[in-house]
Amino acid sequence: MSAWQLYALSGLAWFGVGMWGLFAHAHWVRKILAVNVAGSGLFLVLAALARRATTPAPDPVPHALVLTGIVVGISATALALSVARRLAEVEATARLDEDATHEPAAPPAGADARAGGDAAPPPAGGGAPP
Amino acid sequence: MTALELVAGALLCAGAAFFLAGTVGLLRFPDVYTRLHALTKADNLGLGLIVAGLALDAGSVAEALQLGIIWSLVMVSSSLSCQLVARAARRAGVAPWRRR
Amino acid sequence: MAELRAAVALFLVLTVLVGMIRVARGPSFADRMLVALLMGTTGVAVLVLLAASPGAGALRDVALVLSLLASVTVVAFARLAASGREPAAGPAPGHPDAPAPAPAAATVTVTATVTATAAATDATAAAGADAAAAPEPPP
Amino acid sequence: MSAGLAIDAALALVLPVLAWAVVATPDLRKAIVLFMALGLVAALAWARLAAPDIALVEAAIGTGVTGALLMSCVPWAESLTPASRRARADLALAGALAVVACLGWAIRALPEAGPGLTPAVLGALEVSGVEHPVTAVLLNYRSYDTLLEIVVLVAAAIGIDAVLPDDDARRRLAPPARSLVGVLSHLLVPGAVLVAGFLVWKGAHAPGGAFQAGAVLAAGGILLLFARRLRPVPFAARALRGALLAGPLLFLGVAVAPLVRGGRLLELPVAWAGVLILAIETVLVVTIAIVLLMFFPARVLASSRAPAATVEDPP
Repeated sequence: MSAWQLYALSGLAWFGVGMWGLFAHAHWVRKILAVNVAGSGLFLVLAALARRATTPAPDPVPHALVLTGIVVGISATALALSVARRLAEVEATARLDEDATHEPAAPPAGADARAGGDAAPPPAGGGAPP
Repeated sequence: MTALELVAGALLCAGAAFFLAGTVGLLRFPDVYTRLHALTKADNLGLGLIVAGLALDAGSVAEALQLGIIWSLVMVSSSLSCQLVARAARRAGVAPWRRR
Repeated sequence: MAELRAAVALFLVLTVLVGMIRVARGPSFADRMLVALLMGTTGVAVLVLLAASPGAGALRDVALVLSLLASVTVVAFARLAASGREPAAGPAPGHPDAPAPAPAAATVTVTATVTATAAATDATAAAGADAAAAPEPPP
Repeated sequence: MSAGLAIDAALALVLPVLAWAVVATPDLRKAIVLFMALGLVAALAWARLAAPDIALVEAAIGTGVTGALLMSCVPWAESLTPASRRARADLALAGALAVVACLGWAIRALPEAGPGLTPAVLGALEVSGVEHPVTAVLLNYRSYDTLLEIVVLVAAAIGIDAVLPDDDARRRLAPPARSLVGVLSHLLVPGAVLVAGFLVWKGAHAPGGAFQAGAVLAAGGILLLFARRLRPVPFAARALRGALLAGPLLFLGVAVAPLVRGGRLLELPVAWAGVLILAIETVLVVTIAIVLLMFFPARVLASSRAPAATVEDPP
């Protein structure tokens, strides 16, 4: 097996792991992280393919593509994380309103869908007395 | 193999030994503050010895100079980073280890 | 000499991999950051070793950039991420293996502190304590 | 087996394992550190694959920007509700395997070895205005990629400002004070500016260029932001908008100019190509650095939305 095949296989496995994480995780930040993992795996595949060139230096076109990909990837990641953060902010306020007015003593319903994190109050943690 | 190469090789091996020591310390020491202590040896001496070994048979003065710059940058950032990590650990309430 | 350089580089790569055990064990976030610090320095060492081969001089620039920027993540860690309390052991919320959260697990512990030293400017309030309500005692 | 091959084998083996650890660990903080470790090991893989340009970008963006970005998630990410109901693990596995199988089949279908596009790239290097093939591809042969990439970057900055607007007067940041981070920024930021300039200049004939330089410059700016020596500039500021748009506009101008004389879009005149590429790259460095800095608005730096709680020393 030549070196490029080794790295291409490795990148392929890496990419697959990232894709699995993307599908399997329910948490937004973990999904974003997994997409990044998958993307980096693809970059490794591309860089490995560049080594197929019979010339002494590797093929510069895949390298340029990977450079573009890395920069686009970080900006997409930053945007996605901002949206997730905003979501967290909106969610926190919405949850408090709900607690205060509507469901003062309901047990946390749909627990696996709304795993609220141990730092934040659970969806209905008692709330204010009506 | 000339004497210069011999010295350079010895320096490289010594540097690698310090990196090994840093890793072992990171794994074996009991708390975050003592592990910091192990880490800085690898940062300062390990990289320093490797840089010195490489600079000895560097192709040009500019190359050796760049190696020196890299080492000093690592010294600056590692010494300050270690302080930051230690303070952060203290603020987060990580208690120092005591012999029982 | 080239063979020795490659051997030392291989050795350093292996120490990095062994060091990952500390990431797995933790226990605190700071411990894991230490591994990241050591890995950064080891990466610099490997890069300068590889850069000594003919035609690979550009890798020395990579080492330069790495050594210059190694502290940025640590600074962000100290300013933003370090002051939160460590999450409880076990799978975190949102993970496929996470159990349903206990309803009374909402103890917001504020562990950030303003020390009298230079850390006084660290405006990082307790991470994770950003839900503005005081937690209720469990029913 | 030579030591070089052993390094290749170790890297190729450990990268997927590390990726699996990032994805599978239940602890978000651990996942973040592992992700940074993955980037670092990947930089070594780029180095072994004779791709110093990629290694440079990975080092600059990975250590200078991504790490700080992920750290800024830690305060809030653990309280975020998951996106949907838990996905079925078997379906996730099947989906991932299907995608990997398609990709693997495509790679198998490729010829074992061939010249690739290298002869074409090297053949036109004379008229490209630069001596480094990757820079020639990025800023001459396929410059529409780069142009659109800059547009994507600016769009991301606009999107972040739309999602996390800095309209809240409560979010005044503490003034600068003597601190370790301040000392660090004093020592390192001048170096970052120098290295950024060095990389732009070097990009014409060796690995380096606008992205690397922009990322290094931005990392210096991030240090200044954390040291409170640089305020996050509100997006409404005219100077910021001007600087942000300078890169894409100059690039567009250079792209459209040949049309006036009956040429084709993005066709660089041979005599001027070198100068134009250097000019575009220099302005792009500023745009890229500003965009990367806009990933850290005041809201992120203030780190917490509630006013600082009363805090005490841990016992």
